[in-house]
Amino acid sequence: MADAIFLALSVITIGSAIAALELRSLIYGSIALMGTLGGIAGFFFLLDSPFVALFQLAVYVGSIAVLILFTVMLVKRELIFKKIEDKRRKFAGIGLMLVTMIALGSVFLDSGIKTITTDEPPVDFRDIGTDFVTYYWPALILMGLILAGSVTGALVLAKREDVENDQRTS
Amino acid sequence: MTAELPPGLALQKVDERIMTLNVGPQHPGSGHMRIVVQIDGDYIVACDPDPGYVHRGEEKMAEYRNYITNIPHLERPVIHDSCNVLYPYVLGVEELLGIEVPERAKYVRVIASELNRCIYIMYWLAIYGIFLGHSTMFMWPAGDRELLIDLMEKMTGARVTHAHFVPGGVRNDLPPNFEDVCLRQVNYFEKRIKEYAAVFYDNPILISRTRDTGILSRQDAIRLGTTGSVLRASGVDYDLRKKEPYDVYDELDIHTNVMKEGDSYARSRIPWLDMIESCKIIKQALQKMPKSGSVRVKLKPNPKGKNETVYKRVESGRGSLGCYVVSDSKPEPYRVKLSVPSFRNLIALPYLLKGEKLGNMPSVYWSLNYWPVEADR
Amino acid sequence: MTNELVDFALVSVALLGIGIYGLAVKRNFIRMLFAVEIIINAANLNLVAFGRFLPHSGGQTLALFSIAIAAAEVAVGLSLIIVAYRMYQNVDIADFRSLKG
Amino acid sequence: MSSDSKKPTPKPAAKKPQEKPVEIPAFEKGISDKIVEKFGDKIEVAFVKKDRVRINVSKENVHDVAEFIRDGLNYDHVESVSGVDYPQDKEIEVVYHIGSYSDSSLERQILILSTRAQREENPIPGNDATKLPSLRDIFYSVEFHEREVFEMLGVYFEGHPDNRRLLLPEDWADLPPLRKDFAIKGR
Amino acid sequence: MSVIAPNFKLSEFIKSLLDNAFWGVLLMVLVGIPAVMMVLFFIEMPVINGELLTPFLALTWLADPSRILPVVHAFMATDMFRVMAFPGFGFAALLAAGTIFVERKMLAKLQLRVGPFYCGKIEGILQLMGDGLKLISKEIIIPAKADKPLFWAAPVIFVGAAAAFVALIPVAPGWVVADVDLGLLGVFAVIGFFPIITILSAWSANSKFPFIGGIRALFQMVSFEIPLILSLLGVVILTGTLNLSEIAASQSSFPWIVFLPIGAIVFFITMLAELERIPFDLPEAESEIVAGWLTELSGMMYGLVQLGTYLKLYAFAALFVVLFLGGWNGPMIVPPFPAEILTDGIVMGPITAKIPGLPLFTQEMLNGTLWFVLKTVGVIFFILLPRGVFPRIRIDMLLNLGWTKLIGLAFVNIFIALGLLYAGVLGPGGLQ
Amino acid sequence: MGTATGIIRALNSGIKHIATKRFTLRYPEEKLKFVGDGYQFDPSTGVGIAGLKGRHMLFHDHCTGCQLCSIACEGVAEAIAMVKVPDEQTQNKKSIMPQIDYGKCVFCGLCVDACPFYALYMTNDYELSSFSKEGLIYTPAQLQVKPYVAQDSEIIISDRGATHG
Repeated sequence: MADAIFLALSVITIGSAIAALELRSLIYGSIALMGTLGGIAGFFFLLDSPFVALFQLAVYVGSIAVLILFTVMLVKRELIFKKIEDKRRKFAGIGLMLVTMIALGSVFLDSGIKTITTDEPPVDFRDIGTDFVTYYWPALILMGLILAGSVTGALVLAKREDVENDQRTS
Repeated sequence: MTAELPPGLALQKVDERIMTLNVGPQHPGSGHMRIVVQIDGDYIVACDPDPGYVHRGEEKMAEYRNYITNIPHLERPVIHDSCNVLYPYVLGVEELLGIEVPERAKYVRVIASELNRCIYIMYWLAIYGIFLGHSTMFMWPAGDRELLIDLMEKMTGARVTHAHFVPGGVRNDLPPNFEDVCLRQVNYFEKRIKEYAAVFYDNPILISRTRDTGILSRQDAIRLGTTGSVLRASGVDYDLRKKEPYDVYDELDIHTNVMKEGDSYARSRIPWLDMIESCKIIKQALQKMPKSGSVRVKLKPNPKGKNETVYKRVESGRGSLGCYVVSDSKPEPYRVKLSVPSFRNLIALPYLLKGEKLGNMPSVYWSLNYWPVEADR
Repeated sequence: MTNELVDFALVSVALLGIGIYGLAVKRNFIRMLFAVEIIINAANLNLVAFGRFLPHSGGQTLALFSIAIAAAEVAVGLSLIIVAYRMYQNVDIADFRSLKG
Repeated sequence: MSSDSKKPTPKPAAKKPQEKPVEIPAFEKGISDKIVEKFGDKIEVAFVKKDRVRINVSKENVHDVAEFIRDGLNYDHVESVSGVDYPQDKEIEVVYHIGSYSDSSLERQILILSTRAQREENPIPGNDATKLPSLRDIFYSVEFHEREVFEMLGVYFEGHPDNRRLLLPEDWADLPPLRKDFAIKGR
Repeated sequence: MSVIAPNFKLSEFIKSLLDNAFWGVLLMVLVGIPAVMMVLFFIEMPVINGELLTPFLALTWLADPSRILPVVHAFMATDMFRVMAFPGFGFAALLAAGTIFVERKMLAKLQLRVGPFYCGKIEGILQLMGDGLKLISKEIIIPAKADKPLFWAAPVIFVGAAAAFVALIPVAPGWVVADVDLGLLGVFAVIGFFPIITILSAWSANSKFPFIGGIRALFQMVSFEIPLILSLLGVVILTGTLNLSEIAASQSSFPWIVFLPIGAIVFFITMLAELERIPFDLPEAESEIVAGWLTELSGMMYGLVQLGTYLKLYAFAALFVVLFLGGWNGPMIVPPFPAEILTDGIVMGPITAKIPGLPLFTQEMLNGTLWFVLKTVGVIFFILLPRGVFPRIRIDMLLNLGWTKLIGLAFVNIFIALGLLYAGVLGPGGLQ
Repeated sequence: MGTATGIIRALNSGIKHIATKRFTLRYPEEKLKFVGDGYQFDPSTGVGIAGLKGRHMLFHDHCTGCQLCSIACEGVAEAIAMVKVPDEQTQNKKSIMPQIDYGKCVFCGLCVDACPFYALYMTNDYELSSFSKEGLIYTPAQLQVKPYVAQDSEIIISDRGATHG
């Protein structure tokens, strides 16, 4: 049963990843990106890590997708539907993609991981919490600082010099 | 002005960031007018009021009818305040025709006028409530208004367009037992409107929403020639019932409500205080009124006015309402001009809205005590 | 677990390839951000998959870190896009040449 | 240009003070005296009644007189601007009702300032000789009133910053409707 | 050109009825019954009383009331029943419909008017049905330049997301559609979907007022998600679990509102904002931006959004009950069932009535459901009440409230929870 | 905390009003009571006595066909037309009487004021709707009928609020 779900998820994920890059409308591209992110969350469920999966949903779909949609909607309407690319670069890109995929894929298939399966019980999400506050606590604090800094930086960057209040007529 | 484009059609070129919103005429927050609002983000950068959707040419119509038949249509601009709209015209015609009004009729006029003021303000308050998203404040005034409409119906026979004032007095006498019914209902009405404080006027959300928005300073209120509650909210103590008493207002004890702030909250609170004041005036007038006597001087058919001009004004529900009548010794007036308070207050709208947030637009707009139909006439 | 590790690894390779293609070909700033997101997610998938099959809690922990950092990266990237868009009224990176230097 | 204070027949209140020797209120008389003292025969006091003083001015002087009314007499706002059409005189009268909020002695007073503009038979609003100086720079509150007079009677106010239509529809192509030769249908 | 309704003719009316009946029977015989049989052929039919339930058998049993009972039993044990009927969609929709009715009548009472009165004879209880019929029969108008797929999809996805939210709510012990170990995190994930649906719907209408409304909804939802999540952390700290059923079960002696009143208040306010209820109904502020992001929706699309909104309202109220008010916990008020009722049925003289559902509905479950519904209705009352009392607030005041005051209060709440935990008063698993 | 007390006061006021009586006139079932049966004219003072300005009532034995009501209406609504009536009246030589079009009438009552012979009154019959425009035109014969309207509801004010009873 898991195989069918796995196949469906891979098709959704990869298909919507391609769609996200190739669809003409940026809005639909963003929606397809949400599909990719949701598909990845599905993979996480398959991998018995629901905590990461729900976190992925909450963070990516709940906030990042909103941010992206919001930015896209700020852009002029004709730019949303404009597709900018040139042919030669496209062929080069496809070549690069194929090279990467074939090389890495063959390495994976050739290596020993092909046979790895496991019957061990999945990691409990409480262990992750314990990890966070014991072993990784400096990293956690650092991450918090980075998040705060980046959000502040983003706000400072995106803040526009407001319309000065020369409102009142004289 | 360019000769090619008719005035009013010239389009301004605007920044791309600026979005033009047509608030009205089919918009829940505009009334019978259009406000062209240009917003930058959430801030209004420019505002152009465009009245005229309900222009009926009352002034032109008045030139074709004689002094008496002008009455039913001249009260149409504000049907909720119809007695007060008619009042200056009637006073002016009385001066032109040289009529002295009986004492009882003057009191009846004052009672009718104050009742009508309350009816108008209740309607205004209902719409102000719904503009602020307060549905209860729509329903309560709309319901309690019924008490006074019932009184007016007993008094004049009609619910809104009374056609009650005529040159020479009022149309008909008070019905028997009216004083008791009026006192009872006005007392209950006063108790009801004092209950609005807890839900509406002392509500912290309303206060924080309307305080310090759309501030009209004292100098500006005078300079822009605003009137009525807008003027009194800016700290100018000016009420025609006190300053230029007509009929019997000089015999009544009237207190003028003045607030210093000049913001939307003050502008919206003043009419409510006025209503409480009106209730007191009605009670006083009921007490002082002669218990019997004539209420109307019989006129000749088709009276002709003196060759004169008169300008009379009264304090209506929205402010000073003037009527300029030019007579040329014919049965019809040569020209009737209504100087209506809504039109005079409208000038403050673009001034107040500039730099305001879009969310403040309805509250500032409606706090001007503005009635679009009256401004269009 | 009926699925094998290599399946997940292959999916992640495919996503990585698509992301690289997008980065190489697209000139629209926002689309390039999409491509970066896809690559980051491919990496996350690998992290969790290997963590599941070892099994070790470190995989999920690292994935969580990565997701959080990605959120920060997207926020900064989008604000950069907004700034650049405001300056050039375009999303084509070819127009952003004068940013160089 | 025939709009000097030589008023033809239907000038209503001109003979009123003479025919009825009622006592002229002192305070109002003081106001009119001040204006007469300042401008002499450039103006004409049409009547002085209780609370109302009416002054007729030619259109060349209306700006100066209005300025004096604001600065010298403490009137501060215009309540109403009415246009009256007199086709038989070929003139359009524009009447300003000026009041005061800030001076407590003037609160019940209305100063009526009237001026006359030349009237044309075939008006092209804004482009013909029917023009008056705008008082908007003196009394800000005339802004919408003058716009209304412009569309209703075709009197163009020179110096008004925003002389657009206000009430009438944008595609109104008939006569200005408050002129006497614009007749209501069926009447 | 206006169309005047033609005069009514009885003969044409009867003819149209006959036509409809003819085509209906024809289509059912030619298409409907074969399709049903084909579908039934592929479905795994349950074994009842040792007999495989074939379509033929099922149809025979449908005609025999005494044999339906096992079918009902079998159906009530399925997941389908849970999703569609009891803790899931049907139950929530019923409560949502009740909410709409109560809202109308209560508001009418508060505003000194009558409210729905004539439809349904008794105080207008059928008004909602009438409104639904009206919405269904209305034409769906789509703006000419709208983005059609998104415009169509948004209301449906909105209802779907609301239903997913409902699925996470435990109603009685063991009665929950999706008993996820990380239920609360799931709630956060689901809540995150609503702003996206809103902004997509608003953008796709290609009109100014919906877009402004959508942007406002986005601001409001995103900025209030943070205090929402933070205010719930206190409960999570004290219970030590994210499973909603466990959180509800942990409050058997004290509801958490006793210890975390600040968290409850913050959650209640953020809940109002997430639900776009007055005083936070800025996205639909009709006096400023006609109807916000709902401006261009018409007919049943609007109806679907309203359905989703009220489902969401129920779900949030239920979440408040589960987290702060003790969920289904309460004194036993349902009398226990004697054993013979389950086996023999109720004997009333000569008549014996067998209640089909009873073996499934235990006493605990009925009692829990009763308490849950009572508490939820109470919370819904307090959600509805501000609509009659408060005006709408402004967007900058709203954002200010969310980002400064509520987040600060939520942190205070977290520190209270931590203090209780470290002082040893309370700990994971409830009162110790 | 002024804000908190204000909010609690508002909520309290709202909850209190749930127990207040409803103030709604359920119109087709209840009808508000009015003074008298219409607008009566007092010949001695020339002043109307209050009543409702509803549809008119014409006294055929008073009407002289002088057309004053029609002239009064000319500037207002032009709703009154003088029509021939078949019955012979001594005071009405021309046999013309007013016919009123309620599609145009604005119920101002000027015609009642204008009538020097007190033949035209207004009554409290305000339910004048009709399915056709012709149905709104009332002939002198129709105007003669004295209306009967069941109006009995009055505003009752008690401690728990006002109602229509």
